[in-house]
Amino acid sequence: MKVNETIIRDMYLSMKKIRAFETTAMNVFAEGKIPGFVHLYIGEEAVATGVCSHLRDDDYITSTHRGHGHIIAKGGDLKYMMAELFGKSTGYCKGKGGSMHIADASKGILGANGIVGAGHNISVGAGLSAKYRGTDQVCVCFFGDASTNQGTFHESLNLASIWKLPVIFVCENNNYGISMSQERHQAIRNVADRGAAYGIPGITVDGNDVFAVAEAAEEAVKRARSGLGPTLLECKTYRHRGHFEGDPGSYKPAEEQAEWLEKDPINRLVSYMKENDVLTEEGIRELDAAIDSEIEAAVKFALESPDPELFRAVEDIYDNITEEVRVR
Amino acid sequence: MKVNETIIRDMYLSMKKIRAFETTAMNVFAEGKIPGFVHLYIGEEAVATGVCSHLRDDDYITSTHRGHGHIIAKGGDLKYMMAELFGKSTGYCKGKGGSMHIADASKGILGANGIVGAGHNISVGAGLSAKYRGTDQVCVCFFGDASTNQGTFHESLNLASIWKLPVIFVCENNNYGISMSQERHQAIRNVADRGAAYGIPGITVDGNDVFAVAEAAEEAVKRARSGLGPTLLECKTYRHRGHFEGDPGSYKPAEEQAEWLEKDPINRLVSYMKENDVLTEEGIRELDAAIDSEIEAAVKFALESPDPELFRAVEDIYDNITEEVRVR
Amino acid sequence: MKKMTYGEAIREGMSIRMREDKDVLVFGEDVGAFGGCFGVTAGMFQEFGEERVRDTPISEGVIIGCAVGAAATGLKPIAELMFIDFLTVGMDQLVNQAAKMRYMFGGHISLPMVVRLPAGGGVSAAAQHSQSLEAWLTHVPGLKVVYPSTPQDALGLMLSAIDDKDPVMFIEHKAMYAQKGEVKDFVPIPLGVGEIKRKGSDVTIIATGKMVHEALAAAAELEKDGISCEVLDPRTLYPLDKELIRTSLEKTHRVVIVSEENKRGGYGGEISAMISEEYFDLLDAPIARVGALNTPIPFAVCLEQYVLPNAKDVVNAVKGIL
Amino acid sequence: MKKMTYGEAIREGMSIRMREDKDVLVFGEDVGAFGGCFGVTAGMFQEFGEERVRDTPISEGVIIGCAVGAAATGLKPIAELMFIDFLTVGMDQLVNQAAKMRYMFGGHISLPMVVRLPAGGGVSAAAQHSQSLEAWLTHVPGLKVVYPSTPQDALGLMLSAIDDKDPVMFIEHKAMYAQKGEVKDFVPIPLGVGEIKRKGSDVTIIATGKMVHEALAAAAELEKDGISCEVLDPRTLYPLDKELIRTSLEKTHRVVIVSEENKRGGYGGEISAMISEEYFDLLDAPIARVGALNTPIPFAVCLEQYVLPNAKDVVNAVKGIL
Ligand SMILES: Cc1ncc(C[n+]2csc(CCOP(=O)(O)OP(=O)(O)O)c2C)c(N)n1
Ligand SMILES: Cc1ncc(C[n+]2csc(CCOP(=O)(O)OP(=O)(O)O)c2C)c(N)n1
Ligand SMILES: [Mg+2]
Ligand SMILES: [Mg+2]
Repeated sequence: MKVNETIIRDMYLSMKKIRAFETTAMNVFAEGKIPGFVHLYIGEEAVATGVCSHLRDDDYITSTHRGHGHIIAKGGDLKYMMAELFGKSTGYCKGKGGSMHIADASKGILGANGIVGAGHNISVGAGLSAKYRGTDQVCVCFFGDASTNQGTFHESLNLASIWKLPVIFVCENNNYGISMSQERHQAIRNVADRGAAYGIPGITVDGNDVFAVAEAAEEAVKRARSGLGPTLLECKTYRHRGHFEGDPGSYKPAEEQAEWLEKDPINRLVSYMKENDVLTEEGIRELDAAIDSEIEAAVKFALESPDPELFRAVEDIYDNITEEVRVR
Repeated sequence: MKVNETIIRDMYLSMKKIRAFETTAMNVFAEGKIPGFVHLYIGEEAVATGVCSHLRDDDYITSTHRGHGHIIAKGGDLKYMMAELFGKSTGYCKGKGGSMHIADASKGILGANGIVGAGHNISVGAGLSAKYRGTDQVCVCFFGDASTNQGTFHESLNLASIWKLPVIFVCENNNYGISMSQERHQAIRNVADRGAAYGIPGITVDGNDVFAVAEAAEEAVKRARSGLGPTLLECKTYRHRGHFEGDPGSYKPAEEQAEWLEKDPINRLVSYMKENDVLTEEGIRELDAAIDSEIEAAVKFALESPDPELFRAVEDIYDNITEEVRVR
Repeated sequence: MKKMTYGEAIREGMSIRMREDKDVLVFGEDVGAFGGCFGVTAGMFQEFGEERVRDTPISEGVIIGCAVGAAATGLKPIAELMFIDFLTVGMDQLVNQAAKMRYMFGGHISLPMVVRLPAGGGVSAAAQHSQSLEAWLTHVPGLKVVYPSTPQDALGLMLSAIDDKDPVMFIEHKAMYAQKGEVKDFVPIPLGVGEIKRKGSDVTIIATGKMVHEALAAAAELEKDGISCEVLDPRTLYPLDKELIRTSLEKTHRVVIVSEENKRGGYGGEISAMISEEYFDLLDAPIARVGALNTPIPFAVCLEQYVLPNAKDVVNAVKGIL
Repeated sequence: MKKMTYGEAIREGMSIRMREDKDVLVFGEDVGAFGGCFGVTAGMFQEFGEERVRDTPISEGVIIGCAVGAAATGLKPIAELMFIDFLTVGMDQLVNQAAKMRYMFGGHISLPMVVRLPAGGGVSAAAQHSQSLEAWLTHVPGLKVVYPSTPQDALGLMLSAIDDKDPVMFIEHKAMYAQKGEVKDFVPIPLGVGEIKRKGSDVTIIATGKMVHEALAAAAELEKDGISCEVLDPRTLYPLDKELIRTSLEKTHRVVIVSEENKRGGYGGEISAMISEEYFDLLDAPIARVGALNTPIPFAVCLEQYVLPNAKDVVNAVKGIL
């Protein structure tokens, strides 16, 4: 694939921003500063980055419990994300959603989702909407390998296929659903093989090669925009951490882990950039420094933001009804 | 396939019994004698018959809203079936179930089912049970083409596949889910192609050729009994009537109907029997007469049976709790 | 003024908005050329075309989920389930997605969608096709739930349901589709506003859906004994018109609640609990509830009639608290 | 006598029966070597092996449906859902199949199965992982529903749940897994038998699940003001120990019902409606309910604590009806 330097630089920025955000989330979680569950995207950055490199602001995405990476790649604001992780009033969801429910309608981000498989359905609705309104918007549906055993996967791909909807189903195959490896949760090697069951293309790529992902996504997005219908795009990747923070991930064999650390998508991109003179060490350091200060600012913003006022709890349930408050 | 004469005779008996039962059900429904919904199996008799010809009494089946044929082929008693259609106390379900909920545990019949796709799941449980208990029983799951778009289909085939359960998934592809033709409800020609998504064999046969069905079923049952796991067996067939009685079926093109009437599975078997001297006209007439009197007896039994006593309504909800009756 | 069936009124409500607003579309199983399992969408395919009246595969999960995604991105979808019983297959999309998205996302998203839900018994459809599941829906913050009892209400409430910015569960009683009634007004009936279907002074009967008619029959019967019943139809289960209930109780001090649900855990119980919590001092007698027996709905006609509540049960309940 | 956590007691209940009865097996997501999302099945894979402690794919529908088929054919399966919230994905198998099969089939089939359902809030798991959905389940004829509040009850009720011939919904509060308590008896606690967790004479507090502890805390607090509360824990939501409630009401004539559910449409309302219908004459005051606010469960700690009910709310409710 021919990619120009600006694009490569943007890809690096996106991937590194995700990595930095997630590393920070990991640390503040370990310090007990953020409550609830946190699922990190470390190791999978090339997928969201490669795919989103072909999306416009008005395109849609649906995301998962492991959603930070998708949201950053689609243009989410780190400040509001971080504040949401901290449960602050300034967060994307005013502290009501937390890590698993970040959304940003203005960027087409239809929400992270705590229900495995729920995004599949929603993406079909967004696809229908785009097609019905006659725009050439597309919707990318991100999901994990293990989610492809939910009925929602099946129903969604079938409906998107017969209605030829502009949806790109992107499977992040990190080989696990919590502790269950792919070879235990399904009897096929490539999730992409399921495309045939719906008469749609199924493509498998190296999900740690951001160029490979971007190239396949370009094709799929083009197909979708031109009315040819959905594609199932499988990106093989790996999560470096446990399923959620707190899970030591002992079901992952040491060898396997080592092998995949070797294939770290960011290191690979850095090597490429150096070999091809896209960025110098110096240039990279500059970008990294910019990212670091953005993250630092985000944490500061989150820390300094106020907790939500209690009575806000009964707002935002309905458009025009506020529930009764508690008198305590 | 080599099939001996007794088997052919039994197949004819089964198919003809189904046809006769359904024709009678059609008539009594038209006369307003049975309430509710009735979905007839006319035209599809070869499927249940061919498949069940390889089942033992202790094997299981799960069935659908269009279940009469499966139940008869698996050895259900016409008297109790007919009484159930009439909502009588002597019916299989004491009048509580009706056409869509007939079951006979003693024959391994785990129930017709009013929920499209529900049998898929249940068959997996029966398969697990057989395997876990170390028997060589199998479970046949009958279902329609349109049901293969339900999430339950997907989840069930996946689970049966990874656990290598002795389940035979038999799709009765009659080309319609109510008014929606297969080419409109899925973008593939053969449902059997979905087997690949679960790493299991997917086979398509002429569902109006009872020998073809039986041969494919034999293979699948053998696989299942010997621990090799599930098979997806698609039988292409056609329903002669509307979706339920009362539906004129005007979405079915006249040509298509004519074509399939030509392929009537019973006529085809009769021709085969005559050509191969399995049964004479005379012999067939004798069998038909026996069936007719069995059906007649069943209707008489149903008509003469008492309605359920009202207080029975609050029984059979729990093993050990009877709900409060109504004082009216 | 026009005579219309309940089914026609629902269709007319949808059609009025579809004529005005291109963002409104309908989808579900066999709703297209076939006209829907109960004929409610008959003719709409011909009027609005296949893009706006769409047949779906048998996949209730994605039917509802697709409505969620479409509503989140600018459309006003109306999804039809063939039977409310099939909600069981699409509860996640409704409960964990549609109902919660506005809240989880901090109010930054609206889901203007309607889900049509043919409910209730009385047609020998047996246990899996006869349920009344309004209690599940009213329990879920984020959903609005309506249940019209007449063609006029069906039409007016459908207009409001489509206009609303929240997911509205539109429960229809399948045994009422052919029931005719006068339709005078072709304007929205606001959600949360109930109606007095009959004025009275001795006992308040709160009834929903088809039970409104059983309650009216009971009231007519009771009048013969000199008992004057006021029959209230909340029309919207949530938001609930509590004011209407309070005002009536101030007069009657006695209340019977009638719904077709299995009595245990039904929404009738919620109304009862609300009354005994907030209006206890208005009560002169126990709050009686009339509902279906706590059984799955049986097939045989005699059993089903025994299990489902009717006017006689309402009469008995009223007499029981006098 | 032994100290055990709530989670350990559940495990012990399952293990006791699995040691005795080969027909009992467990399956669910990550229940195997991983030991379950909350560690409840930890060690069971090692003790009972992979045939009896089975990891499933993420397919809640077929997890429950598979239990139905297995139970119908001779096994006694225990299915674990990781969170009760995922019931939304498997409601059909539970409600239209498990609950109704015995009835639809005329009593000719039994479904001895248990579904384990980690419920409740308090761990910042937000709207899709914190629900209390007991009201849906208790509304469905054919299901039995238990909700233990202590390790002792958890163990005894698990034994009964496994022994039962009907589908038993075993609700567990996820924030109680690590809570320790004495376990004296290793025998079944019969379904339908509640327990007085604290004796008192002025007000009856009926509380379920984790709310039993909030009720006890409130009772201790109220004692300081000279108010004597009797705290009842039904333990089984259906069948419900009505006798226990009546006996207590005969003494106190006042009742507060506490459950963690969204108050609107919660099972607390059903208990209230039952009381005002059947024991109205025993009442000297309105029936008060304490529940979660009618909102999805929010993420931020302060918001979640505001939305969920606690001892303070129980104190206020009791004072409100005195
Ligand atoms: C319906 C549902 N079932 C189960 C879960 C619990 N759960 C959360 S993430 C997860 C594993 C998902 O695996 P995969 O789809 O491969 O995504 P990954 O975590 O690997 O990114 C599970 C079982 C859930 N959130 N929703
Ligand atoms: C979950 C669910 N959705 C919808 C229906 C209504 N329904 C009953 S049968 C049917 C069509 C089934 O088509 P198919 O599976 O091909 O079986 P066939 O009727 O052709 O035998 C539909 C939509 C149902 N009973 N259950
Ligand atoms: Mg994964
Ligand atoms: Mg079909």
